[in-house]
Amino acid sequence: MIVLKDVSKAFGGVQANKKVSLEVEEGKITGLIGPNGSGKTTVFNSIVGYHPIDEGSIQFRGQEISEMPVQSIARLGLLRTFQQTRIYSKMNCVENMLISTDNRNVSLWDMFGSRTSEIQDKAEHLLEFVGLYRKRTLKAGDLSFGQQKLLEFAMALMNDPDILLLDEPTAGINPTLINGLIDRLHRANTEFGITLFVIEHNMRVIMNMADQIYCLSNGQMLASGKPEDIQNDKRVIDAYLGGH
Amino acid sequence: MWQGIEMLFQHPSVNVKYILDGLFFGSIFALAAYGLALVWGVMNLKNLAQGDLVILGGYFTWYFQSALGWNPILTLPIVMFIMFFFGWAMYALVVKWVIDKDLFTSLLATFGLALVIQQFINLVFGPETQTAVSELGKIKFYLFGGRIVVPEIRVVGVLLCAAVAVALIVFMKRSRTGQAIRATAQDARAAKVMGINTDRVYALTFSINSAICGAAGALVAMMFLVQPFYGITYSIRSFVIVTAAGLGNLPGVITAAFGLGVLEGYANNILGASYQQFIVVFALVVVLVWRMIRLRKARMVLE
Amino acid sequence: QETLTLGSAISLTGKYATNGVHAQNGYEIAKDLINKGGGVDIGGTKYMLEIKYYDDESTPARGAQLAERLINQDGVEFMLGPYSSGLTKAIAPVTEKYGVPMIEAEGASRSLFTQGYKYLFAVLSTSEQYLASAIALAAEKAESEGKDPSTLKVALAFENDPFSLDVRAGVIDDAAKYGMQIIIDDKLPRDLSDMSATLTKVEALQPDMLIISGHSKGAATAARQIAELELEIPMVAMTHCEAAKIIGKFGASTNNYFCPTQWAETLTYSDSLFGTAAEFDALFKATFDGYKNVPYQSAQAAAAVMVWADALSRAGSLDQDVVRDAIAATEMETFYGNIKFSEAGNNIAKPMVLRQIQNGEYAVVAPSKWASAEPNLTFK
Amino acid sequence: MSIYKRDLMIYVGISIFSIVLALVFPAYITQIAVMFLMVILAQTWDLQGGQMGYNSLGNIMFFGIGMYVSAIIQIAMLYGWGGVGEYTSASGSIKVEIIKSNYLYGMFIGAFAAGIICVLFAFVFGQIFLLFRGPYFAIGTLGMVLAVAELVSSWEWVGAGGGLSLPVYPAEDPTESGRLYFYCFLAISAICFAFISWVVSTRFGLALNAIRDDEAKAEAMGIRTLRYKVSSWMISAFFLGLAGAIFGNMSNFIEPLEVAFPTITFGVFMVVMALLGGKGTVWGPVVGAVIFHIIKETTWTYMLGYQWVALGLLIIVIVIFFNQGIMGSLAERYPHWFGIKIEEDAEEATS
Amino acid sequence: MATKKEAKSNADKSTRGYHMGSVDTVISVDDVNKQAQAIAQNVTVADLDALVDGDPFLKIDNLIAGYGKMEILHDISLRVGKGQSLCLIGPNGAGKSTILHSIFGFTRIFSGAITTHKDGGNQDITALSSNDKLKNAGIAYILQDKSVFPGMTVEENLWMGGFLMDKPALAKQAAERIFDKYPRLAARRKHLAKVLSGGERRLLEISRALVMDPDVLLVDEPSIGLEPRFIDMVFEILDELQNVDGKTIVMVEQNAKKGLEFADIGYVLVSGELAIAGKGDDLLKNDDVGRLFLGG
Ligand SMILES: Nc1ncnc2c1ncn2[C@@H]1O[C@H](COP(=O)(O)OP(=O)(O)OP(=O)(O)O)[C@@H](O)[C@H]1O
Ligand SMILES: Nc1ncnc2c1ncn2[C@@H]1O[C@H](COP(=O)(O)OP(=O)(O)OP(=O)(O)O)[C@@H](O)[C@H]1O
Ligand SMILES: [Mg+2]
Ligand SMILES: [Mg+2]
Repeated sequence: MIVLKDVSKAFGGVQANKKVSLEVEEGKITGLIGPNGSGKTTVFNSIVGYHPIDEGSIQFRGQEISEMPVQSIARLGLLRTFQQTRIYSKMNCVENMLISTDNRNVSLWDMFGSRTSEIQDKAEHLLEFVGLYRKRTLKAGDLSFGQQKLLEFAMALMNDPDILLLDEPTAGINPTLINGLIDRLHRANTEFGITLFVIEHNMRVIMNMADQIYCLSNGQMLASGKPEDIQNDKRVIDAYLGGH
Repeated sequence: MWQGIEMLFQHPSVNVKYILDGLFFGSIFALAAYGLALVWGVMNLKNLAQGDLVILGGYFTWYFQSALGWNPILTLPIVMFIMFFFGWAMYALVVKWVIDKDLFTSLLATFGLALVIQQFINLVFGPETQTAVSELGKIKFYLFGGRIVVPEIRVVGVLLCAAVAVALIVFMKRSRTGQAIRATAQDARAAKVMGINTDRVYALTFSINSAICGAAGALVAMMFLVQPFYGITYSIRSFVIVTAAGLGNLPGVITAAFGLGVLEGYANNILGASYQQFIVVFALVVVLVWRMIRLRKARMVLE
Repeated sequence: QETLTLGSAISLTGKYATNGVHAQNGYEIAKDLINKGGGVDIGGTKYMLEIKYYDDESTPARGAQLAERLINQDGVEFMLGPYSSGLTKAIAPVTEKYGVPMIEAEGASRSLFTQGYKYLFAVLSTSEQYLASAIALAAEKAESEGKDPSTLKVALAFENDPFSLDVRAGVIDDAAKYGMQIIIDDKLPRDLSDMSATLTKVEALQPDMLIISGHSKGAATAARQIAELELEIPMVAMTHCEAAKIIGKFGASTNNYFCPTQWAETLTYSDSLFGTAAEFDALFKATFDGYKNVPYQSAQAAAAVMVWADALSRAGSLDQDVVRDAIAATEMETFYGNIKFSEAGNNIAKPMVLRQIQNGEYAVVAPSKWASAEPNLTFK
Repeated sequence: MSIYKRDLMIYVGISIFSIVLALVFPAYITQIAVMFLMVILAQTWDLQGGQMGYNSLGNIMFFGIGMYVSAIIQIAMLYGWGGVGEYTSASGSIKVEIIKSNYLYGMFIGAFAAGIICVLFAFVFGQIFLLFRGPYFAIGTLGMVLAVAELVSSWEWVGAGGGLSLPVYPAEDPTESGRLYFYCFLAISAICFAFISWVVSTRFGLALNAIRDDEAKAEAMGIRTLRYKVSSWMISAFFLGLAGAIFGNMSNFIEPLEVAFPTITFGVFMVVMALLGGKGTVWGPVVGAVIFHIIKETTWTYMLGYQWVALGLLIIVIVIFFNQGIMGSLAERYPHWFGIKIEEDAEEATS
Repeated sequence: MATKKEAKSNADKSTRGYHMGSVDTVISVDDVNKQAQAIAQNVTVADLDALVDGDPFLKIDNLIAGYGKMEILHDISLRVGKGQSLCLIGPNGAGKSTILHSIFGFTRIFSGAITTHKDGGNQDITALSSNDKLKNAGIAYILQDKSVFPGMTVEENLWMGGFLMDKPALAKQAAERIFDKYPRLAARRKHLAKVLSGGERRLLEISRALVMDPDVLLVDEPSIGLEPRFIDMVFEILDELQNVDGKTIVMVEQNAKKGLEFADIGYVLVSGELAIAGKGDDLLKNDDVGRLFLGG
């Protein structure tokens, strides 16, 4: 679905990505791991258009997207969440959901469209799905850290994306709540058919979830494969996991 | 318009004049802009009362000369000293309460402050335009057959601007207080954890800014004139310069200030004096658009 | 004993604040003196004068609102003018609409008196006359030196506001009459504090005359920078010299500048209230601190109050239309000059005076009737 | 939707009340008219500053452009397009007889054209200025209005710095024109209120809020942010243009720096009023404008010479102590008035 | 001391990085809160005292604190002995960071007292300003999120750590000592802090807190966002600080297994109240704690 070919990106002197190639398969959950500063977030940013890439190509369903602006890429059905959670803090949860609907076919006129009950139902259904229904009229900024992460996730689902890029969805979340989040991610993948591409440091999460894992190190692709393979890959253990 | 351009070629000394004046006036703008860059960078305060601090400094200078007969150049340190404490008081009374609020709160609060300062000057010193005269000689030199007269006070302005710039750089790099200011600018919360009294740092920063504005004001009184309601032009120029230069860029501030001074001179000549502010602003928009286009290429935004 | 309230919106803050205060002082000194003398006798009743002020912040829109307010809410039936032509332009339609007579002393623009206003009267000479005598004087001088006036080169620097533009229009008309060439014609911005760009042009192009109008700040800026740059211009003329106190500030460097004035303390007018112009001058300086020269803005403001007192007592009634007609019929001499209104409402009995700064003093050089000194002027 | 309707009912009530007030105290009619102008200024500013988080210091530009456009059109309707330059250079000494219907017709055409032209300006300027953010937008728009004011004041054809006298409303009764402008401002403010409260109740309002809270996130979600931002500016520009047109007629004499583009008075007042009332709420700007106007008129009467000090202190006090504004503070205390329901969960309460 | 250290190090071996394990226990946010309240024991001050080794060195009594008008912590008490470590765990938003904030003086304290036991006497530090806390009470704080000065070099960052010392020279000496100890930092002393990798930053933050040679270290989520190897490294450093240098450590950790293994004492905080307190190892074995806070 997403194909990166030899993507490089440097910030000043820092070579964040060096000829990175990877593929995200439709309908699957793909993981991306690697030490701090190995360029994982940079890969995400390159895909969704936060900065231009120095070389290489990024294709989404066969379409070259490496030079498109952020909004257009998002409207192709390619969405991401942020490492530092971003929600609309002064709006309530329902409003957060309502504005997150699909923008692919919004005409000039729809800008002033009122809120239909259909969309409202969908929003409430999704809030229920992530366990936030009872908090729906609360200001999003007043939610706790973990709930904000869940809300951001629900907002992404509201948009009906074809693929969702998640940057450390479980960082700073209580281990038990993490389980709930993984469960929902799985369900989003199977029930809604959303392809997932996930950055994680938490092996418990990624190993239990992913179908395919890529490991970056120093901006270069170190290894890729099934979770079991990665877990036992000597290079990955040396560079990232540490001796067990 | 064509006449103005023609003149530039027929009387080449005019060019020298505009460039020199640009430097002289630019140095005043640079002083006020340093101050703004300082409070903007360290406290994230967009101080709309900047120009009014300048004018206040000018009034002190004028007052010392007209009422007490002191030489305005010699009173410059005294004015800076007084303005330092004035800044401290302003910080404690107003600024302190708005620095951690959002952008507009600080803009508006300092606008309120600007109004109060203007009226304070108006009520205490009266609404008249005032000037201070420094009894210094003049430098003359001859170029292209033309004669160029430079009042010495303008040279003093440039020297002062340079001195303040150097002092500021040294102070920031070397002194402990300067380090504390830099640390606070980079991460206020972390600075607190280091035991830095950020409140004091803010107060000090604002007071230094106020003192620098006072110096600029003294020069304004000696080169141009002061009137209670003239602050806004200096505020706008400071913002234009800092915005154009980008934050934390002292050489940029100086370049932008000189550039603005020269630009104003030429614009006055070619388009006419009534387009002066238009030119200032137009320059700002051009710089912003240009920077934005560059950032757009990098798929980033100006924030 | 009753009180009669005159209303005035005046600039206490904003760009005209300096002159607004000069005008207010003029109103006050006349009002106090009239009241001290027992007030105004209107149809047998003694009325004490009172003036209700609002601050118009030097903005016309505010001035118009305040005029409405004075008339509607405060019930003011007779008005004194604001400072500046722009403000008067904004207020006159309002007073006209309500039929409230207004005697103004600070709005000189010619265009005020082409609108057909019936209730507007001005004690001062209109602005196109401000510098006309300076042009005439220059032409005269040039001829006496055997030069053709049409060879004279003129530089203009005028503020971009209703008053100064009107003065400029007058100057351009007069210059055209003599065929003089205008080589610089700069419009100065509102927040003027630097003219060096204009003066650089002057230095390069060497005009014979530099004419400046920009209220107090224009005069102060020009005087300082001409001195600083040591410009040698045969003739410099500017408005608002007195208001800007340029002699006190810039001393000898201002020698030989020509300054038009509506009034001078050396003129030979007199009246029964203030006495002679010189006596007014002395009284004013004694009453208000900090005046080395009394600005004509104050003198004419005082004169406007005197016209009110005169017209009201002649009308013998408080009916606005009766009073209006009485004002229209005014014919009086004051310390400020003779006052007689044209059909359009401007004063046609008083000429402008041109003074030159000679040895740190203002000396009247034109018209010859009052001239106390020969103009110091040679063209190269 | 219900809140939208309730708000409208309240506003209609206020309008009726103020009509009664104006009839009972005709002397205050101009002041009440200006109060409604203030409401329009605050509301239109809030659509960007409060709802969208774009703190404009230059919205007053549309007010001035509207004023000039309508003035020129009215003059052109009387004297023909060729006559405009002649009229302006003669500073109003050319007169033609006009009758009421003529005047009103000219004023309404002028006002409407002013609105439309302002919308076009907002569209064009928005493509550039709305790409700036934070302080850059604030300073950029401030510069924009100063520059436009200076351009207009150097443009001879519209009277340059000398200003422009407009035809006077031909009425025998001097109070009639006051009533006319009062009804105009009341009507514009009511329409403006209805339109803005409707517009923020739609998806559009949500999008503006989203831009305010986190524009980068909104972009990442695929919202066409620029389109929303420009549209919002166009709405404000339209009403400001109308208001400026009427205010020009009311002032009779217009001039670029102080009347048409009063940046440091009206331009700042609109911000202060919205903040005082509570930005980002429908009622905040209205309440703020009314209270501010009353305070201002009072201090201008009773504190002559100190009124600007009072205003400066007022601004400082507002931003320090009423950071949320009046409506913001009320919303915190009485959330149910504003439709914020905190659902107390029965299950949780019992367990 | 030495024996204890060995025991600790052995215990450390059991958990690496974020550790592995099943992900089958799925409980909603609300349920976690509800069940946590259900299992909450009424923790008394006596219970807390019992966990302390010797005299309490840092004490919080009946603290009620929050931000602005909002009350976040309700009647919290805390005890930790000299050279002991304490770990706070609990769901997101429970108020863990707020406790550390309160100790350092960043919150509004409505009532309660914070005391240290220093040089034989008790010192009430509730109302001290942050810099007095660092200077006089010997408390240093390592924040939850990034707190290096990005535009300063590593060296300058360390000097800033000694900002309160009487002479800049003393701070420089202290910085040298730290460089001697952590060659990894010494190698990058002239580099700007913003180019450091996440782990190095965390190391810099921790060592910077040591410049003032504090008695008490407040550490907020040392392992957040770190790669597995770094997590182990950070805990090794903390371990050394406690057991070799004898520092008292109060820490918050979402990586609760790792945190509880490390700490002598563990507190479970729910909705601003103490739910459970016990020895770290005991809490690890507690099934309820395991289910609710360790992810099963
Ligand atoms: N905008 C930027 N400017 C300069 N350098 C950057 C920028 N963004 C990232 N870098 C650098 O690029 C490298 C890769 O960063 P990236 O954020 O992709 O790492 P990461 O793999 O996501 O790490 P982490 O696990 O800590 O989130 C780092 O060395 C970082 O310092
Ligand atoms: N500066 C603040 N102002 C207002 N409320 C705050 C502030 N900081 C935190 N809170 C609120 O206080 C509560 C406790 O926050 P705290 O940061 O102590 O939680 P925590 O237990 O550390 O959670 P986490 O594991 O997510 O770090 C939360 O509900 C939070 O929303
Ligand atoms: Mg990352
Ligand atoms: Mg925390």
